[in-house]
Amino acid sequence: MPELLKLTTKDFKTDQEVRWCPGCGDYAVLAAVQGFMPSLGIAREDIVFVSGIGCSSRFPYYMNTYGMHSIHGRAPAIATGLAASRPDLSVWVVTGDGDALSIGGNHLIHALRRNVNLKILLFNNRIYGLTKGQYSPTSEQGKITKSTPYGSLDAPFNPVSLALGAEATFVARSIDSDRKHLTSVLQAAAEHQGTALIEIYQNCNIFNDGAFEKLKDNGVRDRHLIRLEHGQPISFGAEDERYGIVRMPDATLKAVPLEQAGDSVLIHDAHAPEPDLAFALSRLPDPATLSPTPIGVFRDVTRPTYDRLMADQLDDAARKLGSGKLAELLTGSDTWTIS
Amino acid sequence: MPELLKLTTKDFKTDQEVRWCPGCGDYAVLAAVQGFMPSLGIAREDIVFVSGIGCSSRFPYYMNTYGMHSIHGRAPAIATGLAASRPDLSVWVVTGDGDALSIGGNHLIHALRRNVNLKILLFNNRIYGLTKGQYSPTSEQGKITKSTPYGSLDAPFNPVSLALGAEATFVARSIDSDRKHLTSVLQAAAEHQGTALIEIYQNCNIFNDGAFEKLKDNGVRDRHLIRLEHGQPISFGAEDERYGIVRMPDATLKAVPLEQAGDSVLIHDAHAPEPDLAFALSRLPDPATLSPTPIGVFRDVTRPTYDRLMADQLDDAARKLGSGKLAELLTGSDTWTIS
Amino acid sequence: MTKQVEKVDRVIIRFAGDSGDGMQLTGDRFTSETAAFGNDLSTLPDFPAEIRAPAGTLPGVSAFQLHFADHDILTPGDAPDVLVAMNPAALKANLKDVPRGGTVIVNTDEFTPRALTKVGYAADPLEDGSLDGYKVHRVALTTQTVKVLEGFDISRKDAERAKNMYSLGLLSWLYHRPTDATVAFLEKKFAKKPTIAAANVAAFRAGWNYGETTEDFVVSYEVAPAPMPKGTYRNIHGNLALAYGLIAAGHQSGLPLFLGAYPITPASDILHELSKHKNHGVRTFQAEDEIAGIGAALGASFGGALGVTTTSGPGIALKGETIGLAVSLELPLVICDIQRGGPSTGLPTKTEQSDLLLAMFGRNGEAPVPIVAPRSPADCFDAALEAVRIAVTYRTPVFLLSDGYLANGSEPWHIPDVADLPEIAPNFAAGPNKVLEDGSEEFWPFLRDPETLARPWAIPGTAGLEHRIGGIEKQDGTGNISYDPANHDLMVRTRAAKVAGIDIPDLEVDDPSGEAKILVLGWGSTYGPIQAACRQVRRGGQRVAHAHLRHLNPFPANLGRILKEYDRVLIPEMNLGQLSMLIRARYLVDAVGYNQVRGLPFKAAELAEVIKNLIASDAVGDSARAGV
Amino acid sequence: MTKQVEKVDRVIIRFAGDSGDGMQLTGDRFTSETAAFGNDLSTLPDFPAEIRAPAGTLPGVSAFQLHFADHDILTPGDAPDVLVAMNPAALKANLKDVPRGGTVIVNTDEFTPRALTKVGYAADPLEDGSLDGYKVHRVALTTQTVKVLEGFDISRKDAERAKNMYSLGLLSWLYHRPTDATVAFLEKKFAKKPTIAAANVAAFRAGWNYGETTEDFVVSYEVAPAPMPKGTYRNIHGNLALAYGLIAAGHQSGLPLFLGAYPITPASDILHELSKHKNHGVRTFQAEDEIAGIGAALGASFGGALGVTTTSGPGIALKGETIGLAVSLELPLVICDIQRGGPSTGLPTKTEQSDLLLAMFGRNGEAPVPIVAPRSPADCFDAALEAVRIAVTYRTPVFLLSDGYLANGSEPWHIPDVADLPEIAPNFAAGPNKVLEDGSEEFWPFLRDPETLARPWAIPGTAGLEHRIGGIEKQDGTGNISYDPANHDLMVRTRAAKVAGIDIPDLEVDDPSGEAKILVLGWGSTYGPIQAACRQVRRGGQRVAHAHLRHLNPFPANLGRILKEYDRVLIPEMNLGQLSMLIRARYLVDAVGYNQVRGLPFKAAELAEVIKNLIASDAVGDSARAGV
Ligand SMILES: Cc1ncc(C[n+]2csc(CCOP(=O)(O)OP(=O)(O)O)c2C)c(N)n1
Ligand SMILES: Cc1ncc(C[n+]2csc(CCOP(=O)(O)OP(=O)(O)O)c2C)c(N)n1
Ligand code: SF4
Ligand code: SF4
Ligand SMILES: [Mg+2]
Ligand SMILES: [Mg+2]
Repeated sequence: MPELLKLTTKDFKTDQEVRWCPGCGDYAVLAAVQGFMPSLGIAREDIVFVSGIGCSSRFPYYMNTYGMHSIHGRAPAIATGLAASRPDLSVWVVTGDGDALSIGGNHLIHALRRNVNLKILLFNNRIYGLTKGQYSPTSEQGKITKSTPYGSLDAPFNPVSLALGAEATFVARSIDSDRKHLTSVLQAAAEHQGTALIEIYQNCNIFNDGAFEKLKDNGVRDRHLIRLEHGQPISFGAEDERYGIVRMPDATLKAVPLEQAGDSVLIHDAHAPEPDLAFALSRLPDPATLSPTPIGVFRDVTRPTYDRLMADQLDDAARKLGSGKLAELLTGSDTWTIS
Repeated sequence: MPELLKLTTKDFKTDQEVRWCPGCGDYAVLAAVQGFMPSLGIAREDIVFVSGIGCSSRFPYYMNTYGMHSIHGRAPAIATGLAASRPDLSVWVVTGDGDALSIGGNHLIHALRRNVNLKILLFNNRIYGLTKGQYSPTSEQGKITKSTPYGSLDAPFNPVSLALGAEATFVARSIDSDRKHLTSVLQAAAEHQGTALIEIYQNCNIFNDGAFEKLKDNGVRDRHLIRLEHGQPISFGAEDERYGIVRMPDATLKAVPLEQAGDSVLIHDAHAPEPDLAFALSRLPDPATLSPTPIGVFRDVTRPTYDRLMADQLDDAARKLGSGKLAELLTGSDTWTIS
Repeated sequence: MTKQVEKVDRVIIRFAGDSGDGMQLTGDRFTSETAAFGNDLSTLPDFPAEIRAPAGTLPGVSAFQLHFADHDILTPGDAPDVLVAMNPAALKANLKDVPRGGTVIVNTDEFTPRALTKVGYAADPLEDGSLDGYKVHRVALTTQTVKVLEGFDISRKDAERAKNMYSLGLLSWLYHRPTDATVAFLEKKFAKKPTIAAANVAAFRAGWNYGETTEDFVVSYEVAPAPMPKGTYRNIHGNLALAYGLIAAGHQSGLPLFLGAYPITPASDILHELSKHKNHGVRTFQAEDEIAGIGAALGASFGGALGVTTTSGPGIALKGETIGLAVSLELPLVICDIQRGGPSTGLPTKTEQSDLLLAMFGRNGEAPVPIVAPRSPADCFDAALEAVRIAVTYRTPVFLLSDGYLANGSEPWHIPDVADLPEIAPNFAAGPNKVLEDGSEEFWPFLRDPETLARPWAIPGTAGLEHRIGGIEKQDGTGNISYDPANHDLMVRTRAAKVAGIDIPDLEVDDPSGEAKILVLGWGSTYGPIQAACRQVRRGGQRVAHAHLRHLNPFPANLGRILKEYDRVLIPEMNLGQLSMLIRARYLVDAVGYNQVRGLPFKAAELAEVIKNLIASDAVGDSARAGV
Repeated sequence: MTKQVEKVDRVIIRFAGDSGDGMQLTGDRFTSETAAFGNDLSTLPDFPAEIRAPAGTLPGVSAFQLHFADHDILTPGDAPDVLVAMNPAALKANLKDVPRGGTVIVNTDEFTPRALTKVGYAADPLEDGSLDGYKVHRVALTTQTVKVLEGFDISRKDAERAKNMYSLGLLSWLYHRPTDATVAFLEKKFAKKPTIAAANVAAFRAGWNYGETTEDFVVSYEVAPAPMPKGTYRNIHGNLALAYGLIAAGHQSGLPLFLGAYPITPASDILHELSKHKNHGVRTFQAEDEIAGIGAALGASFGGALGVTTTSGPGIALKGETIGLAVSLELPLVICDIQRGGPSTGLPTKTEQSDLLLAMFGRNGEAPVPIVAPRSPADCFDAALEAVRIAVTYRTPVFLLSDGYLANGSEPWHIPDVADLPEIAPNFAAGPNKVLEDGSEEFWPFLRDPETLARPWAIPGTAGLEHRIGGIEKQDGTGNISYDPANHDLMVRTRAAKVAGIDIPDLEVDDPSGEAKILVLGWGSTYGPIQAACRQVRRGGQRVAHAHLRHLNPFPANLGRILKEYDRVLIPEMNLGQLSMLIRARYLVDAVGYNQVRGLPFKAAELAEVIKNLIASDAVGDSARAGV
């Protein structure tokens, strides 16, 4: 298929001017997605991007596929209808931390539990970009923004924890600037059958610049970033100072120096039937400092998809009852005739 | 205080006819709550019950306190405004599995992360009662209902997992018919500072009769019910066949015969700063059979409440800037005068 | 004893009892028998919002009214000729509606002192003269049923429950209804519990026999079949007809039907019905809320399905933003609002017409949406097809405004020949539609059909037509984002012109004399009562015209002309004057409203009075004027 | 060189540049200087929806227009006398609005071949004669600024950025603006970066000096202060005035203010502003969505706070269900809709008046809500107080309909004396209000004040008044659930009567001659353009009357009478005729609409033309009629 299609990155670009601020992390994600798309081997007309509202939600305009820029928070619901009625399509949702977790929180968690065949890219810049800088549900507590001049009061969501609590079958995290990593996660999501949530840390250089600097800066990021790989020990750190994740007697996870950890370093199992480990991993970072932050695929398990189950019910019914005849239906069984 | 008030169960009953179906589990919960209220030592006028829409949401009409029967799914939002502006009140939310987890899912998870001082009673009968029997977000997959004659397709939410993923500080579960247990959990919730979610398994004898029979029937319930108690080993079972919960090498929890488990039986820690254990416990029951089901307090930790933080900000501002003078505010600093 | 048989041309029966007494089922069965017999009929169920309100109380009363006749009728009837009251609460709640001289059948077993006190009867109405002037039949329904069922291996509770079938048997005897279908029905319903089935059948037969043998009933009645046009008929409820209309529209358009809905009274039954017909390619999605329901439907429409959402008022109040998006995207979508009593939660199980202005205006910005309204339960079928025709032809969301009365009411339906149903052509875009100056071809998603102003509908999977659309204002033609002031003005006006220009049939006026001076204008479910009232007025020798709007937006082209032809326009509505407002604004006609917001359909007699008074006052006015 | 000074009575300046060029700030500063100088003024910002649209493109242009005068003015002006164009895109997008003979100041540095091509200029407009007929000043703004700042330890980028201050300095010189406040402002704004502050001040001064010394500018202009009533003034934006109005209402009522809001353009600034004033007891709650925002506000109202929610059209479309609940609960609540271009996401940063009918009717059932609309930025203060007065007095949700133009526009505000503000009395219920037959006392939450029809507001914490209310229909008086048909009809009509009976002032008509035949009726932000247009018409010797509605629901009692006094009623609106519809329906007056949906306020001159044409056509009509 990929050979036959011979699509290139350029094929996925539109003629529309990209209207993000210079320096915005959204550019990098766009480039990564456009670069990744040809490898899917899916024709452009069979791909749809649906977004909500926010800076990130402008995304579909720049993808030369079918696309809809919908309304705030509702993209997962709209995409659910599309994917459930068209299992032949590859449906992608683009959303922001406000779009997905504030106004759209309910649609997101329901999409996850339903396991509709959607790939959801959640651009998390921990701020409302398009409305010019209010705190978002992922902003750290105490954040000073336009709407919280004395500091925000509420504890942030951890999107990965929330998704796991909502019965998600695939949850991953990546970073705008790490194209290689992002691409690998996109790949895994595309291969997953069902709803895949990818949280992408994205820099808003206008209203929340440097929010993920620690995780991006070449000099320090190794000290804060845990790269999850299925089947591999969970470890991280700078060359001189490496840590392994171990389970403590009180059942929580902790980073301890590798030499101390020895054999007890946990092995990552993205396919574990139960989300316990994935959830514990999601709790590792401190919500304020984001350290240490695991990236990669937290969970990737198989459960029948909603659209498939729905299609099967239709097929079954047609097989058992025969394809529906309108005249028969309208007539029913309880009639009388005037002649 | 309790002595001074001398309130009785009767004081909390209203003159309104209770309009649930005969045999509905809601009656038992009402009786338990009315029986528990006097022990709070709070005057009736300082208590408010806010509900959404559903059979269970008729609850406030029967409590002789202040009350609002609002609209479908919005009770947590409405109660948030009330509690945040009136930290002096004791605010209770009554909601159903549809009300709280379907249409109201977003308000619920945001209330939990905010930690507003609300006590949320979620009557989970795994069905839509008031609209006469459609499946709900907690119904088991494959459930045959009016709206799913061929069986429902989506995996249910586990309300406890969802709440823990949403940063809840207090999560508990109880059962309509177990008045003593329910009362103890109500007590713990009332003592908790912040949002407390209590999932109450409630029988809808009209549309989903016997959904929790296994957990209620004297003869078998001990085989399926785990009673969590802080600081106690997590064990359950009939007298002849007792199990302990242990952590497996793959990090999941499992019930093993007590004699095998020995020392490795986990001790319940509701106050653990991290929700890892609570989450793992929430995953124990099979979503279809509900066995084994932990009841009791999963998690109860302290985090500043939203309403308190908000009040503090106001007090701080008044202390630092002085109580706001309207004339000064309107005049501002950039004026000119025509004389 | 030989019994008398009396011929009557029409009867109105009301069954009333506790929510748990099975009155709805009893009414439904009597209706089926009546339909099978060939009478014209119309029904009105009326039940509380609670699932089982407390036994024996006034709020717990559930009632079912049926009007059947040997001629064409239009309403479930104003006042029952016969009231079946299963307990004191049912009697108290309903007796006031029965005219003196009417028949009352009471279940004496329930008239215990406790039950009487519960509903505030100081004395027993069966004894204290309250029923003087009525034909009263005192029947110990419970005792008699239990006695009949003594030999059955069932609980006392189950035996008592069968009393509704006993009463159905009695009434079936009284009106010569055919009984086979009910027996078959009971056997099927309780197929898994054959003893229960047998017991119910026995109770039903015993009731019939009681009528046949007791001296209490000396007369039985015959209502001859109604002459109806040739054809095959069935009895149908509005919600069922609506669901069938949608399925038919799916067949006629070749589009797979996708329903995104969240349960709500009185719309849920459409979801229930559609979820049964998976072999017709119907997908039903029970969403997490109303917003997701319509969102999913819109997403499905984008993908080339026939997206539909069903709800009632509170749900519509939530869908406004998404409807606005659909207006902006210009995609087909059908929004069914089964109106109920409002505002807010209001009266969930009662009927009302108070969402018309919400449907017209409940969105931010200028966002016109066509509106179609059925006039009777069976008409819901045609109205649904019409809504889909407009949605698909014009690429627009369309409102279908039914209501609680139509939803739950029923009437005979002349089953249409499938070959006669309208074709609906989706005409998906298949290729580029724009030649650029340099000769190259492009697909412009907002380049319109000059006739209909509809834009092309290009669905995913169509190679070469990839495009992006959204809720931000779009450039005319290309559909690209545009903030240009003149373009916005143009697009706003174009969307308005598209809806205003929808091709709909002219309004027909029912004015047999051709000389009426007063026009009664209605819409939706008031058709029956208004038409019945007009007939009553005409029978009294006076003239009145009736026109009934199926299309509320746009209005039929000839409406303005029609309105001017009459001296007075009367608009009865089950709201405070919503159509009135639109008519007055548009045509500057001093239409007078007759408004009731009681959660119940109009009574024909009451409307007839109103019309007569209007005629009289105009006559006075005329003579007064003439006298000047 | 001594320069000429010319006196002019009014000037309109438009600053235009890239989104990143700081045009809004420049405009704001010039406005502050102008306000401090004592001119009357009016402003109109106009910016794209993107945060930083791509540099140098047409969609990226951000503009700010300011009109100032030595006399009372009403609008930001139709056509700029002076255009400051920071780049080719700004020139291209704005030049068409500048009348020939106008002044154009361009930043020549940006007129590179690449920049020109980017916006589709084939040739350099500075060279090709495009600017013939304009007074053109070519200034190398960037180069000159960078040069001035050479000695400063700042980046080249920061130096370039200061060019807006250079241009502000130049314009300040040109119009004799006082400069101290700008210097102080810059020092405060960049308090944490003193070098940047110094650089900006230096650029600003250099701009001024450039005007003073260059030969390019030979004339400078003086616009004398406008005579205004005695008092203290400040310049104020609509959103700020609205926020202050709400805070003032909190003080006047003694109710703690609680804002539940979700950010949305152009309403967010009210949330931002209110969140600063915690020492006024103001609680602001940034909710998870609009439904939670209004829900929390309603919950706070139940608790005795002044509940307020702020949003724009898409948010209103989501709040309908909760507004309906508030109507049913009869609790005070203020819903501020800062209208923007619709439908759907529409034109988020542009203005429109197209939510009027949504505010009127956007709820299921009969759910009337009073509506108040401010007419100018400063008037938002008074309108907010009025909305709160109605909400609290009548226990009802109230709509406050502002719009994007009012929100972001500004004008001088005569700061009111706090002692003159209206008192607002919450009159919480303190004890039982009903004596039963047996002499015992009860609290009935729906027993109304016979005058206002308002119900008692009993807040939690009040012993003995515990009660339960909800969205299901309530029994008159007790507030208990009631499904009774007659009670429902009564409650629907009572809620309507309560709103219809709200005590509001009569409408005043501005008709200096007292002999106008044409009435122009407006509402909301069109006040300025309509009044300016009427003045123009009158200056031409013709007569026209103007009345402007503050209350859209209910209408003032004398409105019907006023409408009948004029031959013609013209209703200009920035929508397709929403007020027109209400007026026509209510008063059967053949009002004609003048409608634009361009996202921009009306131009006074255009409206004046419309009025003149109407006068002319009527005159023709008159003589035609006279000729018969
Ligand atoms: C119904 C509705 N409410 C509010 C808005 C305003 N709004 C647009 S985007 C946005 C939040 C943007 O934040 P996020 O989702 O994090 O996206 P980002 O801009 O940061 O990429 C808001 C509140 C809207 N467009 N519609
Ligand atoms: C906006 C809105 N949508 C739908 C409904 C209809 N409705 C009422 S209650 C309910 C669900 C009830 O289920 P649940 O919350 O589980 O409560 P239960 O009746 O089982 O106690 C629904 C769908 C409504 N009243 N309002
Ligand atoms: S505001 Fe932030 S998120 Fe939005 S485009 Fe600019 S940099 Fe990106
Ligand atoms: S329907 Fe079910 S939940 Fe509702 S009152 Fe009846 S038994 Fe209880
Ligand atoms: Mg964001
Ligand atoms: Mg339920």
